[in-house]
Amino acid sequence: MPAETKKSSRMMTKEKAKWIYKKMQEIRQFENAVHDIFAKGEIPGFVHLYAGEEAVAVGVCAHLTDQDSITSTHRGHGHCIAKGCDIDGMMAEIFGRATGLCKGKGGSMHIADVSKGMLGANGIVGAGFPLAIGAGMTAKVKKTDHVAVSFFGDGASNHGTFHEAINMAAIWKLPVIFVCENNGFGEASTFEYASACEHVSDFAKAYRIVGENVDGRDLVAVFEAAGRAVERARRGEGPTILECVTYRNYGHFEGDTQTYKTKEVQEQALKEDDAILRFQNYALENQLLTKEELNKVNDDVKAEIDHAIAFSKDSPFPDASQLTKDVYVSY
Amino acid sequence: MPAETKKSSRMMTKEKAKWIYKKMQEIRQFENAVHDIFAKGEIPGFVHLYAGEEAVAVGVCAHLTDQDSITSTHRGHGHCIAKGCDIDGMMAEIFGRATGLCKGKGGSMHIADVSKGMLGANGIVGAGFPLAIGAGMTAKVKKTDHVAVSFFGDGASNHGTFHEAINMAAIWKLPVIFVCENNGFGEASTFEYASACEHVSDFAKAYRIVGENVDGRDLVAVFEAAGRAVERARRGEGPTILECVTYRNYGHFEGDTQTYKTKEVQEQALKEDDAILRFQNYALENQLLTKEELNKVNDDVKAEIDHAIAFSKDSPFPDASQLTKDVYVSY
Amino acid sequence: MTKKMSYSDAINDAIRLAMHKDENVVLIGEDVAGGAEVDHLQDKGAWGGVFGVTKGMVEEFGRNRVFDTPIAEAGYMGAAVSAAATGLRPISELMFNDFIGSCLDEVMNQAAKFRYMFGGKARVPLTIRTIDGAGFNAAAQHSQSLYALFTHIPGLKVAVPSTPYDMKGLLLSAIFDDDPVIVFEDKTLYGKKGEVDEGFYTIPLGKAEIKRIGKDLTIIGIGKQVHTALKAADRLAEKGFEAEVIDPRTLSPLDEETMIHSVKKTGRLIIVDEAYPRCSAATDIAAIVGEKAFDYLDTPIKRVTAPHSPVPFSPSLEKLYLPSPEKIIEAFSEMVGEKVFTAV
Amino acid sequence: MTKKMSYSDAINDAIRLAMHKDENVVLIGEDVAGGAEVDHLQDKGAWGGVFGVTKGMVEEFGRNRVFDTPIAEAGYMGAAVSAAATGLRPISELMFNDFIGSCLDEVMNQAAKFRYMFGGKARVPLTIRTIDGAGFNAAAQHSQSLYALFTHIPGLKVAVPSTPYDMKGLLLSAIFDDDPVIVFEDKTLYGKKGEVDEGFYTIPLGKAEIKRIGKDLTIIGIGKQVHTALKAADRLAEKGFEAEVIDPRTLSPLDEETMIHSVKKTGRLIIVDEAYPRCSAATDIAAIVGEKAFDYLDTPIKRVTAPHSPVPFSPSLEKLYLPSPEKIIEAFSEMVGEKVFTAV
Ligand SMILES: Cc1ncc(C[n+]2csc(CCOP(=O)(O)OP(=O)(O)O)c2C)c(N)n1
Ligand SMILES: Cc1ncc(C[n+]2csc(CCOP(=O)(O)OP(=O)(O)O)c2C)c(N)n1
Ligand SMILES: [Mg+2]
Ligand SMILES: [Mg+2]
Repeated sequence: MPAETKKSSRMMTKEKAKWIYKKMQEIRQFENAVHDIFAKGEIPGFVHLYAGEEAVAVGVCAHLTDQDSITSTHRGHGHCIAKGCDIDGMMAEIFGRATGLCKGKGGSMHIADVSKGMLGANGIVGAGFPLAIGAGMTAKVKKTDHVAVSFFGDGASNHGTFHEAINMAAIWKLPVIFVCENNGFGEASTFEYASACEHVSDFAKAYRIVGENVDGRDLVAVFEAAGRAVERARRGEGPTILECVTYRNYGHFEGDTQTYKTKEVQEQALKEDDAILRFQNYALENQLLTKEELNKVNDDVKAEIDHAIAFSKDSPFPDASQLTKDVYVSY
Repeated sequence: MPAETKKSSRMMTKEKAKWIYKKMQEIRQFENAVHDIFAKGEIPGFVHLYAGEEAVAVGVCAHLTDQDSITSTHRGHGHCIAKGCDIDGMMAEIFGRATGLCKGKGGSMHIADVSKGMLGANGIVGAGFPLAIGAGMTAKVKKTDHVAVSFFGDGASNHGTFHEAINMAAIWKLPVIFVCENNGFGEASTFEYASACEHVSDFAKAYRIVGENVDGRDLVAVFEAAGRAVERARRGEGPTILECVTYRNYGHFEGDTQTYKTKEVQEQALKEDDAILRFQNYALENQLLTKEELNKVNDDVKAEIDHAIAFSKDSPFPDASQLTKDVYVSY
Repeated sequence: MTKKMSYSDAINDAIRLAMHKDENVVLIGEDVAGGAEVDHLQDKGAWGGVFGVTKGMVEEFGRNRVFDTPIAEAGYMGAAVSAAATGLRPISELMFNDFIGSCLDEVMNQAAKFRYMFGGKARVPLTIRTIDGAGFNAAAQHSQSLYALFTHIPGLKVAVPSTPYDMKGLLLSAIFDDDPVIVFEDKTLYGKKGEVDEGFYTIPLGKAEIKRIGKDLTIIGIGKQVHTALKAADRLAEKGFEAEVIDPRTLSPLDEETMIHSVKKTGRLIIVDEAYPRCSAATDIAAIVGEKAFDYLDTPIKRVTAPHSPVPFSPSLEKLYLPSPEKIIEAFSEMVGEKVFTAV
Repeated sequence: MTKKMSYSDAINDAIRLAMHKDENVVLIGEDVAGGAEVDHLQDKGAWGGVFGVTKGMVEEFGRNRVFDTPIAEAGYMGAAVSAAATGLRPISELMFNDFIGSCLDEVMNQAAKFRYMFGGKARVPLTIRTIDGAGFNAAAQHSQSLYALFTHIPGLKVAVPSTPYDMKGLLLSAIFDDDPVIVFEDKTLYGKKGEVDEGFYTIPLGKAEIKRIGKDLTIIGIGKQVHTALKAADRLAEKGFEAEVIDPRTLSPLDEETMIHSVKKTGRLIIVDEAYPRCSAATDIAAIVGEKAFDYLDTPIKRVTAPHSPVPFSPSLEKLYLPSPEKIIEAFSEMVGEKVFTAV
């Protein structure tokens, strides 16, 4: 989607709806595929899947251009896709291949594409907040209207960097949006246990900035709230905390049996509450997309993901010369 | 003052008023003396003086026993005195002598007396918050009714550890009181500039704990609010943020010319707003102390401080054997 | 009585024994139990740590001694420091040693310095358990071996156990030591099994162990690299060279004597360390032994370490990144001036 | 054209030149200006840093390029990292290197690893200025010299300038380098004066300097200990021994060649480092030179360092804590097997 379309309008046009639906499908199918392949033992390392939370990344990134920055988390695949990272390159990265977005050196937890404004998945909880501030400072110093979004989990909001960053964004009126993906858990600990606050967005009041709490599986709610936040940021009105209540379909990492969730909760989430299902219904009801269009997207995406997998498997592993390359620019 | 008196009552008795006035005088005269001696070049290192903020340390510590813990800051002399540290030992420590509370190894920024529940002045801004939590955990695990107080500055409230600690105290209902000494400045930066919040105590609401903001130069206001907070903590009702708005009489450190304050503000503070003056008036008006009693305290304290200085100057510096002692308990 | 158990079970065993022995021992960390306040998990944990190492502690000791913390390393580590200073004997888990960036102050400026700064009038009986090591394809932020950073800092003790037996004994020493000790658990060793004494025993902090006796070469391995050293020694033996393999077991304090004694005998030293090569345990030991056994060294001390580079994700690169028996043999070949093995 | 200026003025000069040269250079740190939003200080700073080193920058470049930050090291350091990755060239001040405990993650896991983890597709042109050094009676939490921690970490560069001339040239190199560089400013050197070239010049990162030529002994001094080494060399000269004094100037990259070359000539090496002794720059250099100049060494390499202890507050102890010419001479006496001087 052209940059100007994204930037100039908060309207849910047909074109935007199609882009949104495609991105959501890409994320879902990408993650489902990774889940299956990981189970077969073909993917190395730790993998944290984003399936279930698509509406957040997509609803927010629908307002961003390549010049806008995002910071991400250990659960970063969804943010990458929504921000426009190449899917072949992402999959190959997760497979540890030389053709990966990071030449296989980063892996799932470190996929990045700075040229797309995607400043990296991050293995360190809480690391993304200050990084978003830096992108906001660049915008401020250079007097552009670029914004920065920090995606983070409910668990991460207990890390001190959350507050350090919000405060800096607030005092300097930086164009930063703090998007909380509150999936109710940080690993095996519930939000209710680990966080004293009722809502993560409640902190906005103390910092005298705007805070919103929305249903994070309602694409439209996220899209609209994010649109308002991005507009305020571009106008120089400072940061926003946007909390999106959502659900992760899989375990914390691949291999987690989720004994801390009940069966009922798990089943319910995968049915009527599902973000993609709900957006399909919305798009159909509002005549933004037809059943055929939806099906075509599904099929196109399937082909895309299949391609990414084949591409990855066919790709070579990085060779020895790469081991000590890229440690420094200069030598 | 006997432990039970402190613990059992929030009443401002004559006995308590006398203890309070004496501690306030001790702090003021101690700091004024250090200021003068530092100017003569007789004290090594960095020194941060507490003069002007006496009502906070004293108003809070009036409710604490030796079994209760406090954590302090770089500006720690006042907390030490209020918590009952030996004044000769403190002064000798600041002079770097072997007779110092820490054998001269710690200095102004690290005076401590764990036996009095004084867990150390601290050269690291923000370090005290988590330390207070630890003392609170000990109380919780051992099921005592001891409390822990974390004294901190307005500047420190922008450090991430503030939030990490409050959240932990809140979810575990720990007996911890966060006492902000808001003197309007962190070094040469104003609170208004560096902090997005209006009041530091505003965060209490988001954490669903009690927050109060009081005039920190009004001893009685501090004393009463702290009494409530300590009682709640002892009853197992969790943490409090108590913000005390105050003023530091001297620069950030000795040598700071305070160009960031106007003359008017400085003069005003030292006159009618002064905490000691105000408590004198209060004590006289309420017939808690007579003029003669006040004068006697002043004189007694002067003798005490003179003694501490003489004691320090007469004390030897630590000898070479101390250099590598106390690195470990075991060897 | 001994029993075969895994490195991970040895840790679990040590913690359980310690918590039985002293009610002041408490566990603190992220999901060390898991599932706090989840209805059906009140009296049991969901995870027992991210690798299940502390499984069963909640069941046995309850949630008043097993604290699941928020994701706030500075917060809970600082809390552990002063809990230790005020009467508990906490075991604080830093899930991965790579996360020390969030709480170095609490370890370096508080735990390590309290006693000295306070003139000997405080003690901080804190144990930090943390996971290190590459070889798990966990990439640059979850694969580091950062024990050198801690060894640098006076006031801390540093243990790097390589076997289940050593782990249990060193961890128990750490827990009952009155100084702060950090114990490194190599994630790739968790499943490794070995004979472990049942019941309570300790291994002194500061005592190396000779894991293999030899006369031609000394190999010092750090943590899991002891095993790489032993493999190399086996292969050297096939060619008639007997390598002595030493496991320092703790880096701080460091048992210089055992190492120097060995080198005086063999005249040759290779140090195997998977950590970064600069200002490392490997250079540290090389400097110390190089000074004190100077007259006995036939050849320069060699170090087989990671390159000066972050840990790569891809399995193909991570394999090249780590020390290997081949690299050790290669170093030895250089020392003796002949190709003992054709490089594999 | 040269000019006599202090170490502190050399820093100020370098920053001013850099900010003139490139409008992407910004200053970030606590009170690097001071007095932000105070009415009468809008266009000028209150402090210019805690030692006045960055005085005048606000006046010249305005508050949109000089950021006074809240006391939030992780926050502003992380911001500086990504400001660098997104187009600025920030100079971020960590007031005292001892505060790294609050922001190690941003330096170690973010700044240092971005480029590698992202497959070479990012650059982080960040300069961190920080203050180290004992001798100021600033006690255990404000007197450390922690450059070893940073030298350990691949992806960072580490400079330890010892003179005003070196400071200016190295700092300018750091600022315009496309990798993260940390520059250590010894607080006791701020007032020290020396000749400095006017105008813009750089000193390459990774190039040592021979500060004194000699043939009997090589002394490598780290940071301000170069001066201790020079003093010792003067006194040795009185007794007829000519010491060569080398200042590595950067610890990462390290100019091994210059050091090894010198030792090959002199056959003796003393390393003087006021930092903690374990896993330090001193042991690092000893290990490297010990390996590569093995055949040329007449005696074991000696290290003159701090003891394995926090920095004491009391002046009487701090004096004993630091390296001194006497200690260097003592070490040399041991090397040559005679008391060259009676210990002072
Ligand atoms: C500093 C740090 N501490 C702990 C971890 C381990 N860890 C990885 S993900 C995670 C939970 C994060 O929870 P949340 O922020 O809610 O994100 P979610 O996984 O739910 O998306 C934890 C504790 C880490 N990677 N970094
Ligand atoms: C982690 C850390 N950052 C910065 C400093 C330097 N510093 C010492 S005191 C201070 C200001 C503290 O302000 P505040 O908390 O308001 O306390 P006050 O000095 O006003 O009592 C700063 C920035 C420090 N000691 N530690
Ligand atoms: Mg979550
Ligand atoms: Mg203040």
